[in-house]
Amino acid sequence: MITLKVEGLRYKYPDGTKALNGVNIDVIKGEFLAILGANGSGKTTLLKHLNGLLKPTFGSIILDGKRLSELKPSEVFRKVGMVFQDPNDQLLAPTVEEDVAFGPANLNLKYEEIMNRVMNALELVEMKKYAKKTINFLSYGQRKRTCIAGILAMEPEVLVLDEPTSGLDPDGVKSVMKLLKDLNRKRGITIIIATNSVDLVPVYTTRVVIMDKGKIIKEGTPESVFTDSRMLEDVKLELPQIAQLMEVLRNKDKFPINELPLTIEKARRELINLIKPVTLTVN
Amino acid sequence: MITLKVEGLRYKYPDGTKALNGVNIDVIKGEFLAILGANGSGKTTLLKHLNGLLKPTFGSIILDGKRLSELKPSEVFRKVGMVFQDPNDQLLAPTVEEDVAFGPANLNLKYEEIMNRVMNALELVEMKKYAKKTINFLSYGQRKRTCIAGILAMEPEVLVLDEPTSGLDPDGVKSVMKLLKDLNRKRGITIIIATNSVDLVPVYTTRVVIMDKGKIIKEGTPESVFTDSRMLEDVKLELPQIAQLMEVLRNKDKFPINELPLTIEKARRELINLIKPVTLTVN
Amino acid sequence: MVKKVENYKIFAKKPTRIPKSRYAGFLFKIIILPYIIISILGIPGVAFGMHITEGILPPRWAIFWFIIIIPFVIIGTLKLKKKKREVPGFLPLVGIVGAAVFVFSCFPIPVVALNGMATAHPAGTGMSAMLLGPFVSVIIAGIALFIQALFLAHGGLTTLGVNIFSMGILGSFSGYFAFRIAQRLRFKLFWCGFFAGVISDIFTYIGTSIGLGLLVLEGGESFFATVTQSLKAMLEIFVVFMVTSQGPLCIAEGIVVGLVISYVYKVRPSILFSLRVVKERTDALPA
Amino acid sequence: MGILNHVIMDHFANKENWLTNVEVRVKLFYIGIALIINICSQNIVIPLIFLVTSLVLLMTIKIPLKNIVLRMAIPLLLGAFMLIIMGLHKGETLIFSITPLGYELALKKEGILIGLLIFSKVGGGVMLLLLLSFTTSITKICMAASWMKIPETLIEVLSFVYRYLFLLMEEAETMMSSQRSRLGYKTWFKTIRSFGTLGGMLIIRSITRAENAHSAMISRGYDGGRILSIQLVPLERNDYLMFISSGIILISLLFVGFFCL
Ligand SMILES: Nc1ncnc2c1ncn2[C@@H]1O[C@H](COP(=O)(O)OP(=O)(O)OP(=O)(O)O)[C@@H](O)[C@H]1O
Ligand SMILES: Nc1ncnc2c1ncn2[C@@H]1O[C@H](COP(=O)(O)OP(=O)(O)OP(=O)(O)O)[C@@H](O)[C@H]1O
Ligand SMILES: [Mg+2]
Ligand SMILES: [Mg+2]
Repeated sequence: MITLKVEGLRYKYPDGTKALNGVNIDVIKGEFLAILGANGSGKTTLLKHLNGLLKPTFGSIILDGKRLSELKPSEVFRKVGMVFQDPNDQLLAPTVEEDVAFGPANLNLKYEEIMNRVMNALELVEMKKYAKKTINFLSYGQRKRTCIAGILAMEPEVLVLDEPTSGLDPDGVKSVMKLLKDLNRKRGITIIIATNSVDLVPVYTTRVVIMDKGKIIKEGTPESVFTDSRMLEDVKLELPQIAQLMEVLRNKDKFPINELPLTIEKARRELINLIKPVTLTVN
Repeated sequence: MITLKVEGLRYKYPDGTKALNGVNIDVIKGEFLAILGANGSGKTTLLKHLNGLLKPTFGSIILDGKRLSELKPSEVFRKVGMVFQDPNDQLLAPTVEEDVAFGPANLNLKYEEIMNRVMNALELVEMKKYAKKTINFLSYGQRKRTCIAGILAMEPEVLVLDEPTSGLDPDGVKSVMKLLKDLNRKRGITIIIATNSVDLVPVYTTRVVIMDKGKIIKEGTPESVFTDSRMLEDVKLELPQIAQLMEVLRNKDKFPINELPLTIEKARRELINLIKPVTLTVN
Repeated sequence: MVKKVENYKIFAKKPTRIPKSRYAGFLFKIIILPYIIISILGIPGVAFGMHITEGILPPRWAIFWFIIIIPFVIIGTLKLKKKKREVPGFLPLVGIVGAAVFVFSCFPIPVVALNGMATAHPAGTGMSAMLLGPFVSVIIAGIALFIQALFLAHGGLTTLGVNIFSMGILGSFSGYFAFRIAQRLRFKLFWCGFFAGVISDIFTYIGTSIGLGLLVLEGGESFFATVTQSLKAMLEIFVVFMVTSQGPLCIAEGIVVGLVISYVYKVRPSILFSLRVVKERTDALPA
Repeated sequence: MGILNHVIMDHFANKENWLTNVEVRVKLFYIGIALIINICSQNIVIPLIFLVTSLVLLMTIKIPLKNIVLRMAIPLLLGAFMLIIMGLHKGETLIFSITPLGYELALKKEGILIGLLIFSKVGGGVMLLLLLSFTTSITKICMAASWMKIPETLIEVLSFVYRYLFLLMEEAETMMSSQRSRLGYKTWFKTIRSFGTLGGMLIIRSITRAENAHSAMISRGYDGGRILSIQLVPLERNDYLMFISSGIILISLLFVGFFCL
């Protein structure tokens, strides 16, 4: 089932920059979609259209069968939650609790219901013990989590995140991505992330869209998209490290590899199959 | 020869946070040193000491045999150039040219000399054709390069960079790191970078220092530092992707690998050696 | 080392001449000593000179000043409320620009003082008045003063009234009108900003001097005598402010504010247009 | 920026201890009353009592003495300045006079006494303020303010200023460091120029931030309504106990104060 449909989207900034030049995407309910693109390829601009922050110059966005332009903003915001790149742009109240409550409060819920949602959301992102803390005293990763909680408290169907892992250390990256994966699997929330980090995509997402110069140039499962490094280099990206290694082995050393493995697990399996004979003969 | 020597450095922020708890590093002239650490491990604090922006609470920094506290600030700034993480924090002049000229102009050089240095620096970072451009219109990667040019124009002996690749796409990462490698090799500039991206380190740097909670817990060549994933995970880092794969192969599948290869090239060689026999027997 | 010896020789010659002047010691006592004393007394001015500290005002003056500022605060709040409804995003704008002005007021601006360089902190009201208008600026100044009273122990709660009067009201309105008049007179933008900074600073000190000088007004002596006493005190306080760090600070802050506004005009003029600081066409020429 | 280092009270106010746990309304009420009594007092003893008790209370939660002294220094200097001004302008009995440049400066005894009273009030008042600020975060003050029906808009602006203050300070500090490491602060003129650029950048930054914050707010359903939502819970038994016991202590302190007169 298609939750969000982007149709022939074009967008021109007031200063004349054509940031989007005809984008078509179907976002399927319950999927984990990555929008991959280099700096300036138009990812942020695209995401801002998905919840109506920007109005298309041409084209339209269709949410659950209705055009975004015909829906009330409050309805859209309730269904599509957006987490911005810089948590500092998003956290505006002085404490964690208050910030998370900001969204639900705008939905005109009762006090108990608000607090209920706040606590649930903080629970989900494992920030409950920081509820009363001042935002100024949080680390970057904790701020990121608070942002996500703030959106989750609005109970959206679709969660849109702009570069959710930028600026985090490897441990932080893992924990944020695992959180998203969990939300996707266990809660069935559709997740869309924009990123330029190729190593993450195959491990966590189910579908990838590659953007370049405001257009979508390729889409599909990670395996079908990451097939050759030449194409990716043209759009200023690269294969995941593991895939690079396997590509070298396949192309230069003529290893019999059909589909490039993208994750460590898959590469391991592939290599074991290739090497098993050796250990056998040696033994 | 030791250019910079950090001796028993401790630093406490005014609010009582102990950011550095006894750091000792010898920076050798002409090396490419990476300081690797998770968020909040004290990298930025350490770097700010290297050119005297922060004054040690205990310990001292020795630059070319003299204590930093005994040197004039302007002398130190001339020898040790510092590039901060966010280029937007550093590019304050309206155009590229003006920004790069800011440093040399403060050295009280003649106009011709200033323009000379500006053009040389822009040449080095391959931004000469953008000299007259307004900073607003530059991409993130171009801004980063402009920052580096601004420091290079002061002709420093040591170049210190705080997370030079954060926020860049894979292409931008590669080009900035190559630029640094070139400056290091061809111009003999000593380079120190702080980063939390483990995949970069083995490819570009000659020596690594791992920081955690304001202390140095390990140092040496990339090969000697990246030996086991447990230790790295304790400090919220991880092995480079390639090394992770090879570690799994070694530990779980008992591949006979002695030293973990960290780069694609080395992993390739290792794997070829393992697999050669197969292809031979098969043929 | 060699240079030091030479320097020493040059200085060594002078002391032999000084005794010739019989007035030197006298002069020192008369002019320099009082100046040093005044400068030392002026040190509070070096930090946040414009704020009257907690505890200085007796209750009647505290109440008096609170009554004076109430109408301005009410009008400011109403304006803010109205704008908040009309212009979406006005509230975060005021809040964040307010924070920026606060940070600006923490810049350690060097002023040329007795012994080389000393630093002082600008008021920033000129700038906020210029950008956001005088009434909103009163609110911003009030909030800044409140935070300063709590965070830095500069100013105080019972003295909030007089401080809002001097820095908030006098500072904002004088700065705003100075800017507008300078614009009307077709000065360059730099100079408009300069006058906004300088004039708002001067009026802030005048306000503080009035606030402090009025304290002398109490007591049972004849009305006329106390008033002259009090005026004299105001003048002295004002002179102390101007002679020490705050005088040069006025000029320095003026220059910085001028540079700030012309920088913004150069780099991102749309900001000034949308805040209606500068009219889109030719109201003020870029500096 | 040296002044930045002073903004650390907030750090103490966010720690857990018995004083920060006192209900904010109770604390505000008593400190307010104490401040009023302080400026009304006619003798030195009452301000001194406030000074000592506040200092002792701050000691119980282990605030470093250095921090307190640093904070007191400037207000006390201003107090000393007032002492001299009062000495010069009030009273009859001459103690000392000089006439530099024909301008008479004469210290008088009564004036000095009044000045001393003011000086002690400064000490007491500022110490009371410190007691408040070392133990109460701005957030709690915002809550209390909204409970007291202070216009919401004002509180919202206050909380915005507070939220973005630290962030902008950090950014400004980084920008300043980067200017400094390119020798932007070598001479007076360069310093002034650098500050001009820095201030301009700060304004531009703040406005971009405001735009971003606004679009983030919109996407969380903001339509010009309320921003702050959490309110103070009603007072509990402990709070009433605190209220009553503080009252008794305050009254007995005042009694001692007048008794000493
Ligand atoms: N407010 C704006 N006004 C004018 N042009 C803009 C604006 N914001 C972005 N652009 C331009 O639109 C294009 C797409 O920008 P966008 O921010 O969507 O890219 P992005 O893929 O998110 O990049 P990044 O990875 O750097 O975040 C770029 O060329 C950019 O310069
Ligand atoms: N201005 C400051 N005042 C107080 N504490 C600070 C300040 N700056 C940093 N810290 C603290 O000092 C410690 C080290 O911070 P630092 O910025 O050096 O880390 P880092 O390794 O650069 O992290 P990152 O990867 O996030 O940039 C952290 O615990 C941080 O919270
Ligand atoms: Mg983006
Ligand atoms: Mg850092």
